[in-house]
Amino acid sequence: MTGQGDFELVGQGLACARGGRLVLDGVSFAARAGAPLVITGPNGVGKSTLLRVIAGFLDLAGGRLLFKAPSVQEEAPPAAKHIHYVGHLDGVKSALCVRDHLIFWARYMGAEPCSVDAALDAFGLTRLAALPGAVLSAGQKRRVALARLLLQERPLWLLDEPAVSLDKAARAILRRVITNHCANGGVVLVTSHESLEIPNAVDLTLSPPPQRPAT
Amino acid sequence: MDEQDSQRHMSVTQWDMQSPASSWRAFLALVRRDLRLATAQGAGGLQVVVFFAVVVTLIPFGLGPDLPLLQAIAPGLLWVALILASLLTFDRLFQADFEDGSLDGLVCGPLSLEGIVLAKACAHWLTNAAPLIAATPVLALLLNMDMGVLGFLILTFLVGTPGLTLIGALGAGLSVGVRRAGILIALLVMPLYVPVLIFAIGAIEQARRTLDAGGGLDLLEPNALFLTAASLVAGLVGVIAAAAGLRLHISG
Amino acid sequence: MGEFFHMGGYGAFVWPAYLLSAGVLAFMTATTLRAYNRHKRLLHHMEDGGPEN
Amino acid sequence: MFALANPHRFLSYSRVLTPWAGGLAAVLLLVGLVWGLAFAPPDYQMGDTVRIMFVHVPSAWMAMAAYTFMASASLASFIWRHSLADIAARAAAPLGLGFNFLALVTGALWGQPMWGTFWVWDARLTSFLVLFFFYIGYIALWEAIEDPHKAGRAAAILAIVGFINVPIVKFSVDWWNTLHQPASLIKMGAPAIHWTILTPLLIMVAAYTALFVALVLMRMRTEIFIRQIHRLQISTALDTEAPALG
Repeated sequence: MTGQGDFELVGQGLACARGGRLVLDGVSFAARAGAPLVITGPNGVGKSTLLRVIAGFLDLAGGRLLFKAPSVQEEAPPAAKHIHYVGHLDGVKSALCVRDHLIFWARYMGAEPCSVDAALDAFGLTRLAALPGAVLSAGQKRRVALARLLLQERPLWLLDEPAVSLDKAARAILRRVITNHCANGGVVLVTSHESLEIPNAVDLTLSPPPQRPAT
Repeated sequence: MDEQDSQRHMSVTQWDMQSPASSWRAFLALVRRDLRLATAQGAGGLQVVVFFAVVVTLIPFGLGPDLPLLQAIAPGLLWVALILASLLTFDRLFQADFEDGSLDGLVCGPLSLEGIVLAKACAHWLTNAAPLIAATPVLALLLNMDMGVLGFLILTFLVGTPGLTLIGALGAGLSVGVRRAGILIALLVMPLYVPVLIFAIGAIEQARRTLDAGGGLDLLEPNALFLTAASLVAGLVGVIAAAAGLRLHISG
Repeated sequence: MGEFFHMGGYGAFVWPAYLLSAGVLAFMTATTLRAYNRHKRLLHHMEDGGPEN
Repeated sequence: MFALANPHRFLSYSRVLTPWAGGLAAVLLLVGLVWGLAFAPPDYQMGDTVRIMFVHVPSAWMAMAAYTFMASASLASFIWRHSLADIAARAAAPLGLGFNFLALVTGALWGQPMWGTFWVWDARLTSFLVLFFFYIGYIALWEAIEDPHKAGRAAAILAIVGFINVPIVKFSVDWWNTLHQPASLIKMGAPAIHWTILTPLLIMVAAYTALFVALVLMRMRTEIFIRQIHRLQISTALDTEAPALG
């Protein structure tokens, strides 16, 4: 499937500072369609920071980030419209029911309302559609957060600890959704502590950067 | 959704995200969601109106039932009470979305940070300032306000509160992530509220004088113009600075 | 000298103003110096003695 | 690329500059005090209360000068992300607050004999009261946000917004003042100050400014130490974390 026309995210010597300290330094990788990149490393080494830099929340202190898409000639960092970012937090409102939740995100992102039912089915949330966020378990909230990925087709997925609090069945769903997205030529970056057994995944292990004088 | 067509290549999303249409749709979606959330949690607007009523009702007990005195200072009392009531409501404006992570999702959408601030400020205005303004006539009775002046007072509320709301959003944006930011926000916005308050009261006094002299309401007299200008400047500065504050905390 | 302290009848305002000014300026200087020395010692302490103690 | 070379350069410069500024301030204060209290003639109109001017005007001037210093440092820190400018703004704020407080109190003490009450809603005094609240808000924002870098940028935004607000407040307070008190009060600053009063006044202003410079430099050095301590604490936390995991 990995023809020349696929998406690819390349990071060259990425560096990022938070609170005046270099959290990332000299991080390089190439994430190609069909081969999810699983990012591992000890606590506080900057796994989440890397995803947030790619998503554009944090400024790059150094290095280059390029997102190659078939239709786009010149290489540029990924734009917000290319990205689905699911962070540690689920963003589930206790007062909204599951369906209203996804309806809002569909409307907000400009996706068709019909995608909501498909996303609910894919993550096995149809039975919970009418329940308010307050009564959901952590695993169910995580699935609601992940269901957002299917509302709109965006090539680059950035998933921060997606499998946290998911049970075996939900992990299987997550695996299937990721592999399906890759089969379609999408790029997936995942941070995770335990292995997710995603087929043909590529590993990237981050180590704490040597402390350059970032006084 | 796309199982049956696994050969289809995913292209860069066709629709242009930053087009006015999609941004406008996102803006409305966000305002509707915030309205839903505000009304879902026990009619948020009601608490604000109750506080407003408490402040205005306490004043005659403090100053005595001297109606002419109350009537003379009524506009000032109502304006200050409105400011106090609205100051209570800003600390949760961005905090809720920041804490549960949905702010990140919003930023990945078609709306710029300024758009997000404006949308949330609109929802906040509708759930807080609007009920306060609606409750004003009833409370004006307690202060024996003259109907003509009351009409003009409500006009100054309608012109002034957008600016006040956006300055409140500035205070909220700067103090996202701070525990119990309510007092801090009141402190941050106080110097910025002074001009709007001064021009509003000036406009009402002017209107009172022209009404007493039997003249019609002159909406273009200096006080009213300064009030409008101050509110617009406050709004503009508020949106830009609140977005800068959010950007700061998102990249924290 | 009495005349000097009397300040043409306004002694009750001139002297408090000066005393208060001296007090506040001294307070500002003192807090600045104290903070400076405390953190300077703490920093040297951390650099040489290591973080644990 | 991220090295902040200049804190080291700043530390060496300020090590020399601070004692000089402090010494100059002490000398000027002494001269100004003795001259103002003992030798300057009482004013024909205000009598000896004019001597309060020697402490009121310098503190009012310093409250505004410190504010301008703070706002420009904040602008520099916001535009060029120059963290030394952050530190300068943070160092100046409490001093500005102190001078502002002094300006208000000495202004009231000066006002009492002239206007019969300690506090008069005079346009200038009211503007200083608003500035006083701004200082408290600015410092409170610094203290409220833990991460010094984030706090610096948030405070910079507030200072810039505050700076835009100064002329608006000034105009609105003057407008409000003429609205409610048409009777014109004795203008605080006498139109033409005689040199016998002007010279000690200028000495005192210079003394306050020198003191401000000495204190702000000292506070900036302290702030740099605090940041280094903060960084040492984080890296020790991380070092003890990383090797444990191998």
